[in-house]
Amino acid sequence: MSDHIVWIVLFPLMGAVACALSGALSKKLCYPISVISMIASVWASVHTMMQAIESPVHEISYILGGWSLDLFPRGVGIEFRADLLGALITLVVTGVGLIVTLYSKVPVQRETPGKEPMYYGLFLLQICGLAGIALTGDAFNLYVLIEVAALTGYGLIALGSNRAAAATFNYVILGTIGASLYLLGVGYLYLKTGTLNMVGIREVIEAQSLYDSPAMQVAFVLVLVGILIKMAFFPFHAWLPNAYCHAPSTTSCLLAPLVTKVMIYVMIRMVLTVFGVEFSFESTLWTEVMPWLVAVAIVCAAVMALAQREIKRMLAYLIVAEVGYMVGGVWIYNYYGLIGSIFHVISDACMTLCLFLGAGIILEKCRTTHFDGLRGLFAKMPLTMIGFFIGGFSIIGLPPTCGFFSKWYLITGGMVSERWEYMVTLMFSTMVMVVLFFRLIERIHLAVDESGKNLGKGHGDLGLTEEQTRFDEAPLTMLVPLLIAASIVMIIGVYNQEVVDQIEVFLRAYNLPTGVSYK
Amino acid sequence: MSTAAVVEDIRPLIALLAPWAGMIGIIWAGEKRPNLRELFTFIAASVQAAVVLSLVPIILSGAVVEFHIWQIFSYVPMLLRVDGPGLLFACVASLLWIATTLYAVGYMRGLHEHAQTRFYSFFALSLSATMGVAFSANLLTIYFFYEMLSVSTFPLVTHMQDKEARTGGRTYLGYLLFTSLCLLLPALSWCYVWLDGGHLTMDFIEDVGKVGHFSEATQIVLLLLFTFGFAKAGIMPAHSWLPGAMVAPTPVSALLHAVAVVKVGVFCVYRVYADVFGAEVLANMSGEEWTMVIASATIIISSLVALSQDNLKRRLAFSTIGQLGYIVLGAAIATDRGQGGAVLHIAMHACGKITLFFCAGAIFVATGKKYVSELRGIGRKMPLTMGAFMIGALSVIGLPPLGGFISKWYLALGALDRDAMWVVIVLLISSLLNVFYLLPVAVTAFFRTSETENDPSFKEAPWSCVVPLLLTAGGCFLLFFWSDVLLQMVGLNP
Amino acid sequence: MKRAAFILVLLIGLLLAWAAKDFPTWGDPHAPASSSPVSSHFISNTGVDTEVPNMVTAVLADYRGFDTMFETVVVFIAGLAVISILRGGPTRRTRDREFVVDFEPDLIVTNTVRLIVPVIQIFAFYVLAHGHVSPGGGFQGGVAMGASFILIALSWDLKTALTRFPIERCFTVAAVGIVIYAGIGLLSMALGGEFLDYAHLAKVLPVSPEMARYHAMLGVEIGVGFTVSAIMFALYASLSTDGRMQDGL
Amino acid sequence: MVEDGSIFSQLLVDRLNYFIYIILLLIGLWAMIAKNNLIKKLIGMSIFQTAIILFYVSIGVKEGATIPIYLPEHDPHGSHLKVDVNGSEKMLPPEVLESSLVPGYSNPLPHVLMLTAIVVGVATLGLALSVCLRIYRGYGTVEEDELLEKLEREDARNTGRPRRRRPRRAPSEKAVATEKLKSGNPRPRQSRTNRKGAKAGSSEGTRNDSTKSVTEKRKTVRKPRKKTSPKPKEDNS
Repeated sequence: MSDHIVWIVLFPLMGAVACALSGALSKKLCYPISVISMIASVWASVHTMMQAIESPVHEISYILGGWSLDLFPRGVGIEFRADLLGALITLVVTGVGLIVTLYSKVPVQRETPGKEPMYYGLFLLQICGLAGIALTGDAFNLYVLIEVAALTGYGLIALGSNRAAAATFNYVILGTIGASLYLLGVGYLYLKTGTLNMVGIREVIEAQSLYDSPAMQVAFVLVLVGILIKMAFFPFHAWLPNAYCHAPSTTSCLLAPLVTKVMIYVMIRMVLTVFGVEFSFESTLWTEVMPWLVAVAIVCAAVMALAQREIKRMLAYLIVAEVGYMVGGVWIYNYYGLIGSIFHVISDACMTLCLFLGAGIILEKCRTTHFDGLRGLFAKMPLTMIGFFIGGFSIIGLPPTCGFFSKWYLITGGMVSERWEYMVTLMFSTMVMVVLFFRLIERIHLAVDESGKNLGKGHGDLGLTEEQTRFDEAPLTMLVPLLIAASIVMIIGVYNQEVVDQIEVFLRAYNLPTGVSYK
Repeated sequence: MSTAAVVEDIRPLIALLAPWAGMIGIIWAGEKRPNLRELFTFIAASVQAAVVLSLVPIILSGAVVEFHIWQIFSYVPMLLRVDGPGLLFACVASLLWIATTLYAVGYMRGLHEHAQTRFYSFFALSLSATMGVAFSANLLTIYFFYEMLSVSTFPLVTHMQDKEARTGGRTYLGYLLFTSLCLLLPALSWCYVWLDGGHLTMDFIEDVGKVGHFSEATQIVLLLLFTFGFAKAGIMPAHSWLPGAMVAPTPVSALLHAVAVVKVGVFCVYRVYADVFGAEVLANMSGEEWTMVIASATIIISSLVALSQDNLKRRLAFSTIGQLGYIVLGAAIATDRGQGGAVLHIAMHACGKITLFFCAGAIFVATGKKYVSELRGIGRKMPLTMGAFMIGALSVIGLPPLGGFISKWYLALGALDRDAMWVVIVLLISSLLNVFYLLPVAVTAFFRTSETENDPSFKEAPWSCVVPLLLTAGGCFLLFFWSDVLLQMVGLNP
Repeated sequence: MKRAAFILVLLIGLLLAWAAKDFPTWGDPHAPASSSPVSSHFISNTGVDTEVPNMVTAVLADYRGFDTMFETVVVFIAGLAVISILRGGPTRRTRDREFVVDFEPDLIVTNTVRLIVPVIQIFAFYVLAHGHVSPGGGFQGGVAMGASFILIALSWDLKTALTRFPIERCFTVAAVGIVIYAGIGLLSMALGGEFLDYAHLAKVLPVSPEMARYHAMLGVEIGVGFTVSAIMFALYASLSTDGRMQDGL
Repeated sequence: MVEDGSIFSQLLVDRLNYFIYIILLLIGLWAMIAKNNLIKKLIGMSIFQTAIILFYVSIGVKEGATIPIYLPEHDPHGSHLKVDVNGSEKMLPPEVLESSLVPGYSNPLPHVLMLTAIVVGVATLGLALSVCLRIYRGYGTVEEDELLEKLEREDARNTGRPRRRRPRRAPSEKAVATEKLKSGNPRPRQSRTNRKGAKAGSSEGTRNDSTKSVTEKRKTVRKPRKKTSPKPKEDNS
């Protein structure tokens, strides 16, 4: 049976309910419950992935409620569809979720004492929502799941300090606008096609050739803008840096790698599956306009990242820049760009996870993530720093981390489409990231301070106190997830071909231009 | 070459992994057991050198050794292949690593340096990356090891951890990562995608000259991207990281910035010229002379700059830039003898220049002096060191019976094969400039009298510093007399 | 800033108006949405599939039951989030008094409410249970039920209401609601169907598959009602007291 | 595209529902973007969502159709007892509604969708209100400009820099003076005299690094107090 696909969502859901119920008994139960339900969810998503690979059409369809799909256009029941893309993203979501769950024990106790049941409840529901987004085949169900993810996100962020609550308000407003625009767009789609099933909508668009209909064009704009707001694409990014920066550290570890990436997945899904390649790329002006917007977005986000003096805030702007990469990868409109975009979704989730876990550990041990607090941390926490740097190298795009390979495909895509503006900004932001991370490395390894002065006498004397150089690693529940994440970054890099193969199988179903030389 | 017999062998991988194993041992031994730690370095270096040397007979018999590690992309494997030029480079690097290790022990202990464990670990890592470059069989593989080398040498360059080190490290990484990420990566991606008939592996044997299918303009752009992209080759204007990197401890300057890192750069450039574009394509390219002009300009300008440097290590650094120009020039000449001469020059210059760096370091350890003007009369106190310096200088200048002569001879022959008389003139002028900036150092040391002649602190450096430099100075002679083996390795008949 | 916002809003309006030109006219029975096979299927087959006369209920709880489950989860999330956002944390001392209302419960009001509340609650059950044949259902019933508790809190004070329905119990009840919903889905899965495929419940219920759907929908609606009523009250209780659960309105 | 009269008839007569929804949507959007009070923003959000709900529900309307609940004659449940042709009553299984009867019922799907959307809207509103309360608790205001000002001040004060002072080399005389000032008044914002001292210090020509950074920080703290209106676009959550 292909029941696994629905278990992916159900395990976290049941875990969340169990956490809420167990709060009355003992707050200590929440952590093990969360871990167990996440392990089960990962197990289910691995199974789903295997089934999707093995199935002849490379996708699994599961109609909730057992309704038939015979109708044209389909759409009577709600469908869960795991094609290879959805299965991959689900695997990423649950995997990242599991790692963050493992990590959460110490910081949750410290940052939100007494609220563990609610925290873990929201936390698991967040993963549930995100995994559901990756799996659902119904445009309206997607809206509901987006709201599940969004509301849990608001809650998880606002749980922290008053400052976090203030940051959340913007997120609520912008997030609601984004989701509502998406809902409106789906309404337009429904109005014109009469179904809500994603494949059904495309079937109708193709059958009735609705390519030039103004309503469909506006529906596309609404859906796209809604998703762009939710993914913090540059002009709409205002909610992201503050929200991620002031959120409790576990929250930012979960949200930062997943939320924006899953939204990019939604965009790819909308572009390819719902509207179809012909509508999205060839009957709108977006293909011409978007790469330029992306170029502006990447440059602005990168420059803003340069101005930050705090790790979490810097990383938040990096995410905005990375969102630009991925959106650009889609809109340069070719086979390689899309491979790069999808692969970057996966690899960026892993490396952002790595960086945020590292930042969380720094916050836990040093009580600050400001650059000035990092002097000579390498002596104190070498393993953490190695994990953090692996994430950083991956963001820069050094082989053999996974960041290199996704960047490789993005660059290739840009070349094939001759989108030089995208290429140049990609290079520019790569250099910005080199600066960002080697600036951190200077702080951490060379122990220089803001003014560039070395406070010690040189020759090994870095002006650090005994306390600062004593080996003092984070607790194992935090360190091990970080190292797992770092090794995943490397493993995905080394075995990138296994992942790319699946993406290629997925993309071959769509008629994408492949450039000059593709066989 | 494409008909050469292929031998599957794991030995290249062993040469690659020996430093990793050594690094684990080094970290395990740590600061508390320095002797054990340095023993591990020795063992790793010796194993590497032994493995590399054991490959020599196979290569001399005309075969190549291959080892497939993993598949980078479905269409590009990470393939190790040992051929003549690669093996020559590997031999030089691994043998000189042994000498450098010996030297480093004396140097680091003599100066009571901090964080020696880190130093030895990353040193080993760099050598692994160097082996990887030497043994790479295609462009992407070479790129991987190239980047690994950039990152793993950063802690070595910034070893002093002070402001100067920070500046040096910034320049170093800034240049290397900018060029490799912004110039090299697009060029690579261009090569892999835009070749007609699907993906190529850009293999150094199978796909030589396939870039000839591009338009002329594209070819020139690619050639320039590669030439400047491999910024480790120090072609002007992408050279200024090298003098900056001289803040590193002398063993690092010696091995990495005279042998491993810069030679990796020129070796990559050589691979691009000889095994990606190939002599045929280059000969038919109309804009190709410009690369020769750039290389020549680099040679002359850097020699002139070297004349004005008073800091001995900086002077040597600019000398290195000039000598790297020779190699790029040789590769760009695109004749068999020119390119052979380029590879030979990697070995010859390495041996000579490392001697000079060792001497500079030995002087610093013994007397604390860094500037040429301070060296008056030092030759009488440190005759062995300065004698070796003399030999090294003469080898770099290119006088027989020292190694440097052979390579310059073949470079000149290659230029004549192409009827490029002006290249020969450039070579002559630059040799003359070499004389002007290297010999005065020795002359000052031996023939000028110092004001502080009776300073008792002037003595020879510790034996572990002196022995390696004597060995490498001897190596300069040996390279001259064994040049026929080397010539055979690079595929030239003596 | 405001002018820019105004222009932006106007532009969006123009865009939407331009799109509206392409829409079918109001009430057009041949509009794609109204005439689509999906919609016709709901109208013509609900009776056969589920025997529920109210198509909205059938579509809500059965055809699109998965949406509704997550909708319930959204309500649950709102409760969790509001409580956890407001609970604890430093309060502004000077403003504490704003929430304190000093009054005696009014005799007339309390007595009227005493009479009304049972009626409201019975009506809530009616709305919930009768949702199959008339407008109504779990959400509506749940909201009415929650309103009855809010009415108690308004006429006496929050403490009185909280003694009848403590905030911890709110969460238990809300969670139980979801457990009921998901449990029915899981049960149908355990009986060999797909998730939320109620027809398979006929294997354990002494009715036909169609009636099994009918009854399962009732169960599902009850679950929704649990969650909604509990969370509505919990929302009111925490929002009106700034999370301190005392001295509220 | 825009002939005389046609735009009116198209928008205001044939598609009045869409016209109204657009107006409502714009009102809501305007309130969300331009209103200064957070609660008003939330009201705008509600209007915005209501507009969308109106849009959806109006999709479901069919002319001449009744609500999507089976009329008694079509009721599948309860009235299975049907009179046969022969006059005998029989239990009949429910039947598929004839296609000619389908236009008689309005489309149930938009109603279902909007039930969900309403609930989501309520949940969002509740959550947003709690966030507002939390903001009010922390900052004592729900006016956006005041809030931004306070947030900016807080961020300037609380840059996340580690608090511990590093050992310095022998400080110059002026640095010592400012150190004294600082130790007397640990927080610059609390005391007026301290700020004056810092100002005096800043007017002098030569300063030590530490003095400079301190005065600069105070300046940034001071700025927003002078005027009430500056509204930074960036960083305004």
